[in-house]
Amino acid sequence: MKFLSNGNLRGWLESLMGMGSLIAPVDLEPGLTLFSQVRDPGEVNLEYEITPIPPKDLFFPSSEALFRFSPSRGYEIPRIEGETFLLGVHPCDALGIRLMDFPFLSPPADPRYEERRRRTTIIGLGCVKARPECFCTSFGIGPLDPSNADAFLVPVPGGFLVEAKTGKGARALASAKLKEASIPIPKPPEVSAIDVEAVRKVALSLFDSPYWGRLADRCLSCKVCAYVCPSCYCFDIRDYPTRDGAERVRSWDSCQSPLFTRQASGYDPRQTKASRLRNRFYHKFSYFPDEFGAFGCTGCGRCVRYCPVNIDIRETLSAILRGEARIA
Amino acid sequence: MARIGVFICHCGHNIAGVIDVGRVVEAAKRMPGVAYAGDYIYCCSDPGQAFIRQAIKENRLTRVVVGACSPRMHEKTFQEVLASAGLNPFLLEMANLREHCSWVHSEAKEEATEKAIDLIRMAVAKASRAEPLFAKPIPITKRALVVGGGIAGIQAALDIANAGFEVVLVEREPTIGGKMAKFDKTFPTLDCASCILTPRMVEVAKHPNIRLMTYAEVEEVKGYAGNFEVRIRQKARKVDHSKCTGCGTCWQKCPTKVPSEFDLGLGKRTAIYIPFPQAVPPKPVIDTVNCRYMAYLEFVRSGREGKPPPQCRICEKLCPTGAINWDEEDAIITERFGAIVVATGYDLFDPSQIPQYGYGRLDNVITSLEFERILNASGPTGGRILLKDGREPKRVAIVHCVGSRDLNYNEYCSKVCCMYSMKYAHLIKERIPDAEVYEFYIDVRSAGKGFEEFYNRVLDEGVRFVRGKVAEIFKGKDGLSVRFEDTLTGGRHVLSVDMVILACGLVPQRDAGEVARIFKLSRSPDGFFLEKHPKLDPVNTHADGVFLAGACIGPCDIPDAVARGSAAAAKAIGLLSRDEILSEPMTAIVDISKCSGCMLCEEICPFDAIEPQVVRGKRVARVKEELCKGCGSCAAACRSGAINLRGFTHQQLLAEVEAL
Amino acid sequence: MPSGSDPFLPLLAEISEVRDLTPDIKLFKLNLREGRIDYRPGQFAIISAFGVGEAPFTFASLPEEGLEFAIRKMGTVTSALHDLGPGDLVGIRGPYGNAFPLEEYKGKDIIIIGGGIGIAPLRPLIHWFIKRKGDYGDLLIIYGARTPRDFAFSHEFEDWARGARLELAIDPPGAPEWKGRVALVPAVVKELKPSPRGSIAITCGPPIMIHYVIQELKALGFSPGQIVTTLEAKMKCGMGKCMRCNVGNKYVCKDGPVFTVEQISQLLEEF
Amino acid sequence: MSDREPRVVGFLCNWCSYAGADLAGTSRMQYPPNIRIIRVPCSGRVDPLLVIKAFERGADGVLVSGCHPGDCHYTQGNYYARRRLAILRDLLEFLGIERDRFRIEWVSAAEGQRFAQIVADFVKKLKELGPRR
Amino acid sequence: MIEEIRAKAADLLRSGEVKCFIGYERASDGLTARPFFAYSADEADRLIFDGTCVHNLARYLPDMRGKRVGILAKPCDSRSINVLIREGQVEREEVYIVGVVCDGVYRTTWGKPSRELQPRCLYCSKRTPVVYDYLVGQPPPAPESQHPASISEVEALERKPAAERWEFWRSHFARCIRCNACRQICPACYCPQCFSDQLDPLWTGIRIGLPQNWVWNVGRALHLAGRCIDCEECQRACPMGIPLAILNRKLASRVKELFGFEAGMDPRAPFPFATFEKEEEIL
Repeated sequence: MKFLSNGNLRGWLESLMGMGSLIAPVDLEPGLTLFSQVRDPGEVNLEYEITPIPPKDLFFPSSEALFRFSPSRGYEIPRIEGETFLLGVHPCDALGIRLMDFPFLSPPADPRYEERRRRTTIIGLGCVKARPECFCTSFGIGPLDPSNADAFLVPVPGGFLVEAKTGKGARALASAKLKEASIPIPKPPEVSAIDVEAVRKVALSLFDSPYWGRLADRCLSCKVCAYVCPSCYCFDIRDYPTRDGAERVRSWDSCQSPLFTRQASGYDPRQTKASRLRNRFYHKFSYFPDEFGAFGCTGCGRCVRYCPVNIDIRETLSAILRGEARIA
Repeated sequence: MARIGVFICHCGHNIAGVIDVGRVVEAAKRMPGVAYAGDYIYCCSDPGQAFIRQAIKENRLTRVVVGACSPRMHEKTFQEVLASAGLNPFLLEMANLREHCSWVHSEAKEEATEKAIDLIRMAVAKASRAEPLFAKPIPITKRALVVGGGIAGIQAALDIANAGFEVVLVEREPTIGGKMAKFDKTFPTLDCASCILTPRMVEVAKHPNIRLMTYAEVEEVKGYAGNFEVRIRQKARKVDHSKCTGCGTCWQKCPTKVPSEFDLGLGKRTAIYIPFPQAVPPKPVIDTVNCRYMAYLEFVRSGREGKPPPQCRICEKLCPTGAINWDEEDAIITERFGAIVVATGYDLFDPSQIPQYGYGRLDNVITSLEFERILNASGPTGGRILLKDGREPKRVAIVHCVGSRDLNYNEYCSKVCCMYSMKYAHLIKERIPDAEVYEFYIDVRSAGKGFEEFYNRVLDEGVRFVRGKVAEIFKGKDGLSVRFEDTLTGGRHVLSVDMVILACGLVPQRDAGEVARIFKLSRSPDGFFLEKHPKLDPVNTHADGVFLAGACIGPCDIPDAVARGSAAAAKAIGLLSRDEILSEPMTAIVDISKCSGCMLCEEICPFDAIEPQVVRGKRVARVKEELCKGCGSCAAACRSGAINLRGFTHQQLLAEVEAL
Repeated sequence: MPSGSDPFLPLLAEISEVRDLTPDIKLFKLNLREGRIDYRPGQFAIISAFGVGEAPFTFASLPEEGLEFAIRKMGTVTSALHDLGPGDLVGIRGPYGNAFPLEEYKGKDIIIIGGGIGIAPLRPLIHWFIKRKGDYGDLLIIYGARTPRDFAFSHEFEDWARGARLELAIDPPGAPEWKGRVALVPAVVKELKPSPRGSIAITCGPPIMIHYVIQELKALGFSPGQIVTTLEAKMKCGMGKCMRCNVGNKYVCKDGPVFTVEQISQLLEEF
Repeated sequence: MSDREPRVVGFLCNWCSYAGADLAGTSRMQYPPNIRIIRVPCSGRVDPLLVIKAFERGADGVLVSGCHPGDCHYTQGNYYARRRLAILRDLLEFLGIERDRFRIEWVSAAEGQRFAQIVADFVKKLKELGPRR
Repeated sequence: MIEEIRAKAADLLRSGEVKCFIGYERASDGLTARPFFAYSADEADRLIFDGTCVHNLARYLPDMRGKRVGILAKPCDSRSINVLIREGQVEREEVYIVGVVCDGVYRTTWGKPSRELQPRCLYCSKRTPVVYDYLVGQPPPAPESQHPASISEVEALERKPAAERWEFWRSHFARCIRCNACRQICPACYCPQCFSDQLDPLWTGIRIGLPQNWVWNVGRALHLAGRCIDCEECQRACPMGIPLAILNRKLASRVKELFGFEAGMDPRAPFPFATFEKEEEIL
């Protein structure tokens, strides 16, 4: 591991900005940090706690035009250009991007996602503090886990310990003024883990438990949990008419929305809040693992933190483990 | 994704002289959904219509946009073209390239052409979202209600009844006859008013198709053209008219005398009374306020102390048929009608509003209607023209335009005052040959059959016409003094007279506002009821199925009132002759899957056309299409867009906005 | 088609023919402008009305018959499609989903049970079985609609009746001109009592009809493996990516839409 | 229209204001060509969302015009419109759309001259305000 | 206070008068509160009430239609209940309202409680619920307002030039992710299908970003005019920190100025947009 001093950070960021666009945590309002295009390296906040939106929208934008079509000109497909450096990604969010790869890159791959992914270098950032909602260690990662990033930074006094994990990462670090590290890797903060494998084993037996109905009582059917989730990827596709044709748009959607599965006939197989809430949970802890061999959750805790009515996914996991969900 | 045809009309040079039609056509061809675009010199002409029809067929068009004049001009024309080509007429959209573009931007041809392209694009967008609309047939109730038993209402009732339809004639006074029954003679023919009116009144009473409801008032009207549901209050008469023979014993013997409304307080009537000898029905009512026995009952009921009034009950004792019924109360009757004629008449302008004329303060300053009673043989003076002290007047001033043609009161001309004033002059001259009569006028308006001739006749009779407004009437040394300005000679003068007749204008009935509310009528700024169109639809109203007759529309004379009565009757007969009517196709419609049942629409609807219903356990709104007039206030108020307006849907209007 | 690599890009197709099947169902025949679509009965495609959107439709034809879809006017996309006519352009991508395992059915008696627009995915099967009569046992077709006018493909009934036993029923009653059976489809199944021995029952229709048809078939002794249906679900991508059509861990668009009742009974949720 | 010319959307009720605009036409009164008129049955039909959409689509100004209060063809539609649009205008102003960009006018079928004048004034005012951001 | 609420809820549940009692319990952080649905007298023991009980529970009543439920109502919640009754979304007889006298609630986010009052409580004029069947706590003497009413954030924004206001809202709305939390948590948002979810007509459609977000947020605010009771839940629920309450408050104050109407105070008062005065100077 090498050392990047705080003093040399700016120069490195400037050189990254010279190579492409730099996306990093930026404070937009007091208490609100978001991954944003950096205009001045001084904006970058690498001590940020959390962003409400994970960096998934860099690859899977909240909205994008799939194509435009007109009978006279045929298809026009928006081009994806340039190179992007995504800096300051915590291990949970780096895992989130890895999880997103499963649906979008498995055949038939989504060429937009693939192209953006190819053009982006992910520079991870270790967590020196844990938040009360963190449970990333449940998913085989930890606060200082560099996996799923091309390069990784660990904050230490005076700067960062720096490591390239891939060729892309090495290229991004090439312009950084690095010193040999004499500082040991700090001890990661405590993050409690939940035995999600054990949950997965028993979960399906609780499919018809009244627990889901009780939990759903207070659910609002908003889409906060899905939109702040690094691994939720439901989407919708619709056309917008243009002057001489159509633009087909893909946008984020969520299985929590009351209209999500409603058919044109009015029939809706997931009419109740409980069935929708249950679907989200099982998708993450049963269906997604069945399909892709990994849990659809990173333990970032965003859904816990941002749910307006405190539907805490960890409580559900514990309830299943403790068998409470069976009776509740 | 309809197949839209666009037709641009040159309108000769009107459009093509400003707008580059060729460019508009080319632009239209590139608009989404447009399968055909072409132009024609006059689209509304027969060959133009044929051209459109042919293009519809050849190009299998499913929607049509015509860029031409205002839809208010030719929408119907082109709708019929669509219908004749087998398309629903509501699949037409017009772009107003003439009134809203070429005519108003004739100096900016380039911009006008660009604007025309935009207007076509908006119309194309709207047309692409147009849906076929259909009018629904609604069966009708073949009965008519006529409200008001004056000459207009009488005429309307008779005409409708003679056409074979059942009529209910509602009159709030105890008799029909209205104002005309109070008149002595009619101008200019000098017929005796009652002589010509009474047979008509009797005819009404006897007509097998007419049910007369006097002393009754309409309280509520629900429903819609073809199917009104009307609540009528029959006021308590305390006399059982089915038993009463109208023998007259009761009103001859009744000891209570009170001022007669019919004689405008100049004469007296009894507490049990008929308003005048020729009243129809010729059966009395009891005035419960002034009847002694009613006063006695009221005293007993109130539990007050002291000596009760006498019980009287003379009428009851004398009535040979036992028709007096003290227990009778107001009765509410609900009836269904297909058509309604409103003939509620007018009021006389109240001249006490003009204090300088001294009406109510000075003796022998009287209104025209009071003078009619004085002239009338059955009136308070037995037809003799007398001053308050019983003398005959020798000098009489008639003041025209009292409350009319006066910006302080009513700007309009009351139309009849000139003529009746001259009628008065003639009658005064006839009955008091040596009397001097002065007519103070602004202009003499004598347009009408035989009117000018009558004016000349009165001039020949020596009536003095003074052009000028009367400034003041005051008590002079000897009788009354009239201060006036003679605008022909320019001088200010004072004239001594014995009597002043104020030729009062005609104003809406005092309760016209309430009547308008009940029948959902509009009123013009002068307060009279508003016709659907003052020229072309003078007896229809915006409330479909409600027609107007007589002076409730505005001042008119007797022949006008009769003509209006017949006209309204013709409209009502026209409606009742049909087995069904077609509903308005552009009505509101509820998508119950989007409706939250908040019923904001119900609160807003000006026509009570929305009501709640329960569908699969859920409360949602329902539009009563027969009542909906298609204003769309509900659609604009509905947050979830569950209510839409056919013909102007959210989709269509938004498409127009988006096309900008 | 710019490149074959973008699974979201529909192929362009022209409507070559539109036929009114019922007051609200039309049959569309498409001609691809480019590329090809090789499908099997049971599969579906996603059709675009450009400017309005996409919706999934099962092929209503056999591959050798071209590309035909029976579309009922239901929502915005189907309404837009109903406005189109010959020569108009649509987009089509697919085929998606599994198909009926027709080889497995060889030698068996076939019972086809359809309701309303649910006949659309069954029509290619009817054509298939009639054409290959020798390979299969008896063919019984039970088809129900609300009114006589609501039978799609009534112009083919004569052909069907020549190759199969065709039993029609309407419900509710109230069509005086209708001389046939007035009954709900499950009641017809109950009445006709098809034998489960060596049979396969294939049903499609409104969810509530399928539910009761399955009940009746089971009562007649059909095993869940002998009953086949196609599931309907709201779909957007057709590729198992948008997460809309899953029933438990199965995607109707990838793993279905054709399922045996045995497979469905292992699914977790209502569908 | 060039980019600098203000774009105006006018929602006109069929019975009074649209007829007023027709009269302006029949009387050959000239006014700036910046306005695009959308015919509605009544000013009460104007869903505030339509006005919002018009601004979203880049209108520099929006005019809603109906019958004078008391003269509504449907007796009450313009009274409801007045309340709805009043609050909408306050909201838009608060959102940074200048008050002068949203005009609510009562124009009768006889007021062709007035209609032309209103459009002319409106366009002039919008030119002073400059294009919307 | 908490004991009284628990006892009352337990009574109602035990007697069968209600099937469910909607109140608050401690959230999973052990510090803040969350809505709680008690179905038995035993469960009533989990009920709490304090300054962390920010949620407007009236939001849940339309979900419960057809069932008799009990609900704990702060003054603001009680105004929402009135709005829902007025708009036919709640049957008064179906709801047993346990009103609670309120001293204001705190700005809390999960895991981060505070003792700072929410801005809405500074503007609130009611400490006693406007409708209830049973009242917990002592009603304070009139006037109830504990803080001088002011709408300072609104006024501050009003004083800025239009261009700055435009930029202010544009930057906020640009961030909106259309998660619909503001709408789903709002007790006045109960439409079966929101205009913004409709695809025909396409008011906003599915696209997330300006200008669709602008239409959504403006439309949302407008639909709340005369109906918002300023519970500020939309703003609290917004993960992107958009100051929605300012917008609502601005409209509420205008509705009061123009029409003298305050939402939820009187379920019988005519809704200001469903009535009119023939002569009124409001434009």
